[in-house]
Amino acid sequence: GDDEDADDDGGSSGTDAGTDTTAAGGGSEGGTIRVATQKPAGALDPVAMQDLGSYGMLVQSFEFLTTLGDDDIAPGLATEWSPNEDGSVWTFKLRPGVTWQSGGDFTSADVAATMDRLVEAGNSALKGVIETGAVDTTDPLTAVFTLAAPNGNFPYLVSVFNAQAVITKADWTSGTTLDAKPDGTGPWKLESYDPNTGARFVKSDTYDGTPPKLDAVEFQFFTDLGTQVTAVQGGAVDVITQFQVIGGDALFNDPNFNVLGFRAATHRQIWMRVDEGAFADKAVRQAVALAVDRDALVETLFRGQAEVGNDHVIAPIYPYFDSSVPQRTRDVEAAKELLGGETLDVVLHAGDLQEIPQLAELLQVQLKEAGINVEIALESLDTFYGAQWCPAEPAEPPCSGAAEFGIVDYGHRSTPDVYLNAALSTNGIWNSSQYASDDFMAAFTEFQAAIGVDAQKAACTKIQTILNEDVPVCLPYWYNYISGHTKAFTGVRVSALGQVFLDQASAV
Amino acid sequence: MDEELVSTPGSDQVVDLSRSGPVTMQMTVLQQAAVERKQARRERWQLLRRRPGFLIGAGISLFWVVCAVLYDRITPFDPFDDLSTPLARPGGEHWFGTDQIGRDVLSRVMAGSRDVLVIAPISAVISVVTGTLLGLVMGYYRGLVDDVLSRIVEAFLALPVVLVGLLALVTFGSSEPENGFLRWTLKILTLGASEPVVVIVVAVLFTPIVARTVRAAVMAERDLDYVTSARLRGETNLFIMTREILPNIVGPIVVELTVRIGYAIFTVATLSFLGVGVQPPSPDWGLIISDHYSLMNGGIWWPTLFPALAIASLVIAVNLIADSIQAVNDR
Amino acid sequence: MLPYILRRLVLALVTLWLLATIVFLVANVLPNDVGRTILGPFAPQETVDALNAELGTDDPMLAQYGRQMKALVTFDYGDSYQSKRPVWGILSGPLWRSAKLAFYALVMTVPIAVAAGMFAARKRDRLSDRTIVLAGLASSSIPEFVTGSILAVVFGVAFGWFPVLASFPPGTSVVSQLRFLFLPALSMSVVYFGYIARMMRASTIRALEADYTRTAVMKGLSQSQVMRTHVLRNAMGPTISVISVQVGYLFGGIIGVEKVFNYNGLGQTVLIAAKAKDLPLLQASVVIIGIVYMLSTLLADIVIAWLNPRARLELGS
Amino acid sequence: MTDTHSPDEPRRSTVATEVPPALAVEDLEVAYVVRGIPRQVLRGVSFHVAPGEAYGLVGESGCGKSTTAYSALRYLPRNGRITGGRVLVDGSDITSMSDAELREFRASKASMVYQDPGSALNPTIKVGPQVVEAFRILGQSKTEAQTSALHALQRVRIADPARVLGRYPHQLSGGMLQRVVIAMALACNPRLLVLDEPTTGLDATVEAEVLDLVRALRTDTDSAILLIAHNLGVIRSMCDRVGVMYAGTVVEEGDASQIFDRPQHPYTVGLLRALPRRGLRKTERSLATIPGALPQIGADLPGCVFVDRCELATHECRTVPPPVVDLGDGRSSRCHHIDRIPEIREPEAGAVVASEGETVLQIAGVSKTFRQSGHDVPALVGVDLSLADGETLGLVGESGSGKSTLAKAILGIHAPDAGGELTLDQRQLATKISKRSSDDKRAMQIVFQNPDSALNSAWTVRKILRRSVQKLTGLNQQAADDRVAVLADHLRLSPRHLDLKPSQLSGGLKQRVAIARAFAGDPRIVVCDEPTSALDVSVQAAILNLLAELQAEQRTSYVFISHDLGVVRYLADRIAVMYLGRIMEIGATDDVFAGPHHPYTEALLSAVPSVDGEPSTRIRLDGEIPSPANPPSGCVFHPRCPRFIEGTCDREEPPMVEVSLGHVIRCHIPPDELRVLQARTAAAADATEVDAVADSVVSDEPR
Ligand SMILES: Nc1ncnc2c1ncn2[C@@H]1O[C@H](COP(=O)(O)OP(=O)(O)OP(=O)(O)O)[C@@H](O)[C@H]1O
Ligand SMILES: Nc1ncnc2c1ncn2[C@@H]1O[C@H](COP(=O)(O)OP(=O)(O)OP(=O)(O)O)[C@@H](O)[C@H]1O
Ligand SMILES: [Mg+2]
Ligand SMILES: [Mg+2]
Repeated sequence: GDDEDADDDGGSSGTDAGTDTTAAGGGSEGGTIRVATQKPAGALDPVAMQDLGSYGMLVQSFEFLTTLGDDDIAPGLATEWSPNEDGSVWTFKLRPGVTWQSGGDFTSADVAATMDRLVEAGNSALKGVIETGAVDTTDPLTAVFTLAAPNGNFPYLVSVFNAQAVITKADWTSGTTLDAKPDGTGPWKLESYDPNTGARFVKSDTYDGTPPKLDAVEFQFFTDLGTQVTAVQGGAVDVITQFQVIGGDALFNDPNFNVLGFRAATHRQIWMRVDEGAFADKAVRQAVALAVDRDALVETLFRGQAEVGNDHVIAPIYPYFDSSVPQRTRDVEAAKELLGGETLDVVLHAGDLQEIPQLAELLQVQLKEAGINVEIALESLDTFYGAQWCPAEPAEPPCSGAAEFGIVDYGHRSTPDVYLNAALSTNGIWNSSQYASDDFMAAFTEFQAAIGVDAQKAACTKIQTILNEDVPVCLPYWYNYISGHTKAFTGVRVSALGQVFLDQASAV
Repeated sequence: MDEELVSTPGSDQVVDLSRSGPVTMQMTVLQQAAVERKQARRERWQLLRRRPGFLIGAGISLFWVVCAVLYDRITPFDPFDDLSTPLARPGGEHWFGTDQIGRDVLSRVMAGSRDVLVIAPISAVISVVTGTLLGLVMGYYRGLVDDVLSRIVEAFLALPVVLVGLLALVTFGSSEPENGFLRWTLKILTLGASEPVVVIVVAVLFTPIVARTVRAAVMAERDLDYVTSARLRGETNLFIMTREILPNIVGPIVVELTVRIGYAIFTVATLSFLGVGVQPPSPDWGLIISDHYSLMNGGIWWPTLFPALAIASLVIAVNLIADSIQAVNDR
Repeated sequence: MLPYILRRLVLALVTLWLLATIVFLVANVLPNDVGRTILGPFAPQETVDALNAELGTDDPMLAQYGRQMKALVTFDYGDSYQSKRPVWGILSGPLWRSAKLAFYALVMTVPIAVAAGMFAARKRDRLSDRTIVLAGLASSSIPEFVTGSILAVVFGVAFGWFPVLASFPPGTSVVSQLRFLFLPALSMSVVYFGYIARMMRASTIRALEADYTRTAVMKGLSQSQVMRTHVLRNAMGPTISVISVQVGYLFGGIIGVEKVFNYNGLGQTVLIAAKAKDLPLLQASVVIIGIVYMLSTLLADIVIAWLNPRARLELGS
Repeated sequence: MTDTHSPDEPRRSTVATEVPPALAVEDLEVAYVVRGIPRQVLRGVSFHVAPGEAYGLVGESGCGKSTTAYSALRYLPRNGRITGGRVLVDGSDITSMSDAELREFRASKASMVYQDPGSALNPTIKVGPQVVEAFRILGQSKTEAQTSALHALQRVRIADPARVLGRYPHQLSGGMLQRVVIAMALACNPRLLVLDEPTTGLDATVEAEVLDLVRALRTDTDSAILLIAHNLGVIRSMCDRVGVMYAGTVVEEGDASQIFDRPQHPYTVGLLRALPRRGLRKTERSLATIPGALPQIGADLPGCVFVDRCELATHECRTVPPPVVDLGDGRSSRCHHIDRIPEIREPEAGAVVASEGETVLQIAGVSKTFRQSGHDVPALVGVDLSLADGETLGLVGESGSGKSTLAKAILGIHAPDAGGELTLDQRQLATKISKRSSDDKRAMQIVFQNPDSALNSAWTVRKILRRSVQKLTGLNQQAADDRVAVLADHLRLSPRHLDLKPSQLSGGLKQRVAIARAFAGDPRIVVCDEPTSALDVSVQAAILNLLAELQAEQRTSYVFISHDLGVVRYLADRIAVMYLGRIMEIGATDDVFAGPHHPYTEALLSAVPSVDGEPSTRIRLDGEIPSPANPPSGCVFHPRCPRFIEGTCDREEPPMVEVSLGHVIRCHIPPDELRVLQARTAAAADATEVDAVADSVVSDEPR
């Protein structure tokens, strides 16, 4: 399939954020909304967090320089921004009149402190993009970023789509957590937090924007999708931050439930190590890619709430996606031919997450037809990340020592930089396939330096073609981010990163 | 339990002969005894065969055994590779419907008996063997040895099930351990079962329970005069434990074994549900349930209910057989 | 009696020590490195090392073990590695919740199961006996998470009689807490019903066949009088010890039900702590479960001794 | 003791015609369902018990006595079925009663007392409420019932009823418990009191007390009594009439003294001849036995039930059920050949000769102190003994007197306290079995009371014997097998027995295997700890014969422990009497029985009910054997001694006084004085049965 086919999903159009548009405006004042969300995996330390559960907490109280818009990013704490010529210096004008819940005005010093902490933690897409002291704070209401290299996508890196980039107060240090020191500039103020069961936010009276209509937001933490679905159906919660088609069928069929599905860059990568073992031979990798029945996967695992991938990381939703690169379709005979009539025995490592076990099982069936016998090693996520995918203590270069063959999950990004940089660059920190291609690196550099969609698209064409040919990772599908809420509420907005925006929500 | 050790009154007893009894009579009396023994066995078997509980239990077990042995020939679809519409309702072609990736639930449930029928008995046997050894030592030596071992047993009893499961899974990994020695030890211990780790986990969980039962049985035996008599002729403790006492507590051990098999089925399912048990794409019943139970609220009950019923049926069957045997022996 | 209890408590301490040691060993077999687990695969090695140094997780095993033992003695487990909050603060909620649920389930199960067991024993081999035995067997053969899911769908979603989640908001009244906990308690109850009923049936049969029962019947007492005054007390003993062992499991082992009803009890806490290798939290929760287990077995033995003075003799020795 | 005896007169007339019998069993047939098949146990049992009469049922174990008793109250085991006949109690048929009627019947008309009083009371409830319950059921108010309970206990001669009511059953001794059970049984003044082996398992002294009590109570109630006992002496001393049962049939019935003195059925004859009666010794003749065993339950017995074991059996006996022959005077017998009864041969005379030999074993100053919950329990105190080659030393004494402990100390199972010495053939013996040489191990072996637990039930007889032979003699496999064959032959075990497991053998055979095992290594000494007390009299006779023969052949020495003084007298050459871990008297058997005896021995002897209907001198011991943990001062026997001398016995340890050569008594009273005192008591007993405590009982006993 191609672009057009994949557009008929259940949510709003081709953006990476969903807004319930059914009954905008209207709605009554007051009330509490209850949100089911993944349990935060660790402390609510913004620079260290890395799970949707924590993202969803932080975003209630804190804001980003650029935030979720209808089609694109929109002004947040920054009212406007612009690059210099080559995109190496970016200037952000800050919103005046913003105060912290704990008192004091928001200034560029807060931005600078936040960025330094982010760089120090090294735990975000900003890694390598800026260095310590990158922000000039001469004007309290202007933040000037000097980047390590030109980057046309920089505003995205300080947006909601880089969840760690929430702007916190200058007096925070690494390790400060939201629950230990509730603060923020946003609409909600943390009232109580229990890492096991949930959190409650109430309207912040220091918020300078339109005050929320609701009085409070209650989060309930879950570890299990089934329970969340039951909870919605049983009337125990109103919003479900994220769910999957597999396991979520009930909600799709529920007339009282408003599904917010929107296309996103969320995907799975089936990595194959190019440096050693069975997959060192490109033909074998291509054979795997040819043996995969993508349409069947999309249908079985997502009931259509996904679109097929083409073994490269440029998502169809990106404006610079080139749809003219030929789509790989299943061809078992070709695959067999590439394997030279031999059979292959391999172990596929996978973490126990969402539809991944089923994906593994389907792959097993599909690859078998091409003569590739797959044994599945399904592991708990901790073991999987710790031992199979980019092991905890990798030998140089980064991420060497990963398993030969495995499935890893990638969340949504509003630009492909992270995928290109971390997963596919030579020495990329998550480069589990040990891919090292000069052609690719050249194309990637070109993409990063490109300003303007056309230039970007030209670079992408190269990237798409190279990756499709080399197949360091097989990328079977891009799937929609699915969220939703009961029809008792309206005005709920969601990002693809587990962030729910409730400042405009109200009871019907 | 003890009832099994003592012969039923008036049934197995052979006639006494006094010195003045004529030799010919001795022979007839003995022949009669042998005949009676055989007859008692036959009567017991007939009685067993007449018990509906036993028949049902044996029938169900037999069905599952047949499934386990012949599944690749008798299942309507291939339990692994035949994909059709996911989550099709029961009826028509798929009597039990299909699962979320379109495999036939009936075929998978039938094939799933293989893992269960291997894992449950093997782990039960291992736990019974180790538990028996422990229990023998604890019950026989009493005193300090018993105190120390009892503490350990109790500590294991207090350990949450998930923790043991998780530990084993993380220690050994889901697949086979890399270490050759470990791998072979596991393989041999578990008779080459496909899921050695699960087998070991269940065995570890059950060992202390078995040990307690056996300990109690040994305590009852060790003060009996035949043990004293063995000591009087200078037997070693090891000999007394393994050759004298052990054969006498076979009754309770066998009962424990059947009970443990039942619980093993259950425990394997629970471990799979918690994600620390059998690995996909095994059609293990617990795994099927764990993959599908959350769909029930969407009205998709078949991939959960049928394997659950399968578990229940097998557990019940094993228990029915055990109960019937005990009841017949008690008569 | 008192010396007995003291002795038992001392032995229990030994068991606790063993338990803590086992957990320590277990946790150290887990491959992940603590700092890495907490900071995630993306954190730079230096940060991880710093965290490990801070937590002391890079100390030699013996030193770490020493710390754990000290914690066991002082009962002060400090802060959880992962959430950096005091362990007891984190545990108090789950402990309290597990206790509530376990107690509720017991209160729901025991009287009915005991009554059913006695009834079945009285009607031994008759239809009603067979029915009870088979029902008990069936109910205890379906894993509790399946029962739980079915109950949640039927009574929570379809009929809407009970909340589908067990987690109730703070400040919920006791009565409505009972409503919230009803379905999870019921699903545990279903599993344990069969277990306890069968145990009770067996011990009732034993008591019915005892000489003292014959004496009572020969006195001309009616069957119900015999059951009440003579059989019940004697038959309760074995059942109580079975129940007491189950209490430990109810506290730590019902993670299936906890998952299905999103109830944050000790089971989930243990699971999460073990996965994250959060040793203080893991140790503390397992020790708590161990204490509960040992207290409940001790309590059971005392109750049995109270019921049956002959058992007191054994306690004395 | 006198050898003459006078046959008892019938104690009561049984020909009261108008009154309906208290119990009438008519053609009762009962079957047990075993492995799904009903198997007949009672094959038409009929007898009557008149009001106030005591009827005894005797017969080998398994002949259906208890089944009859339970049928009489319609309390059969779950698998028991009454398949025919009727049971009438006080004129009403209990086989057709409804549940409510049955309850009412049990509450007011009938009661039962059975073996093992320890389990007859609910262990979880205090004695008080249990006794009170028996009265409440009769409609008494709570306070009334409480008073009645007190009275009831007084009635069964419990000295401190209030205290006993406040106790739990396990805090009371067996004798006390049996009294409580009797008190409950008598609560309703039952028309019928069934006693199923009420004294089995109790000490002879306690048994005597309980029996006295029952006898005394008979006079103030009008209850009919159905008494079942293994001990024929008990039956004779208690009952007016006796029924002899065999294989579920009453084969002979009649007046007690007549049955025991002039049996008219081959079975009864055999039973009585198997007993060592009238002071019989092994030197006089061996005991008679009844060959064969009881038929299985459910066996098809078309003719006479006893045919397989009867010397007189003819073809007719196999096919035609014998008629009930009325012998007049209420006597009847089921036999085709009553006229040939005198033909039954006596066993050949004088099987063994006692022999004196060298001293094998010497025990000096052996003590054994157990530690029990923080207390010292001195179970043996300074025991000195010697045992000669080929000699049998009988050990007697009440339960808990330390007999088994002494045996185990000798064998090294319990190492005695430091200081004691054991010498075997002049060599010092290690006290612990594990320290003994294999020669010493093989020199001493034991035969236990209960062959069921003494034999490993998982092994075949061959394996049991072979293992012992190998272990004790060190023979190789082949030689051991040969020796097993020889042993089996000696003990008259056929080769086919060797391949059976103990559970497939009868009690007598099992005990024979146990003896064979003890003899596996040609022991010097065999300790027999009550080897026959679990066996029927006919089996006991065979075992005793065997032991005597083996000893004669192999010159083995025996330490023979028994409660049954008749048996000890038959077998032992010397007797030692133990009390509280001390030897109170020791001497040659004849001397000990002839007297003068230690007052304790005197009491033991007088407690034994005799089958021969001899008058007995009832010396009753008050109270129970004290706990060895805190023994009385002075003579340990003084608190219970009828001849207690104040100021001496309670202060000073008694001396060991030699009465005659080798006959020693530990007593303050000089032997001559004892002789006079004991002669006086015996004389009084000749005139009238003396009852020191319950004189009321004796008063109406016609002599
Ligand atoms: N519940 C039962 N089921 C089957 N057989 C039984 C049962 N009770 C007793 N028997 C058998 O019935 C026969 C008669 O038993 P019963 O107890 O009446 O004998 P008994 O004369 O009282 O023997 P004992 O002197 O040993 O008490 C025996 O062979 C016994 O083994
Ligand atoms: N293992 C033991 N521990 C403590 N006390 C014991 C032990 N064995 C025996 N006793 C005590 O020693 C005393 C003597 O017991 P023993 O068994 O020797 O008596 P007995 O004369 O053989 O009695 P019985 O006739 O009942 O067999 C009893 O008071 C008993 O309670
Ligand atoms: Mg009997
Ligand atoms: Mg003894």
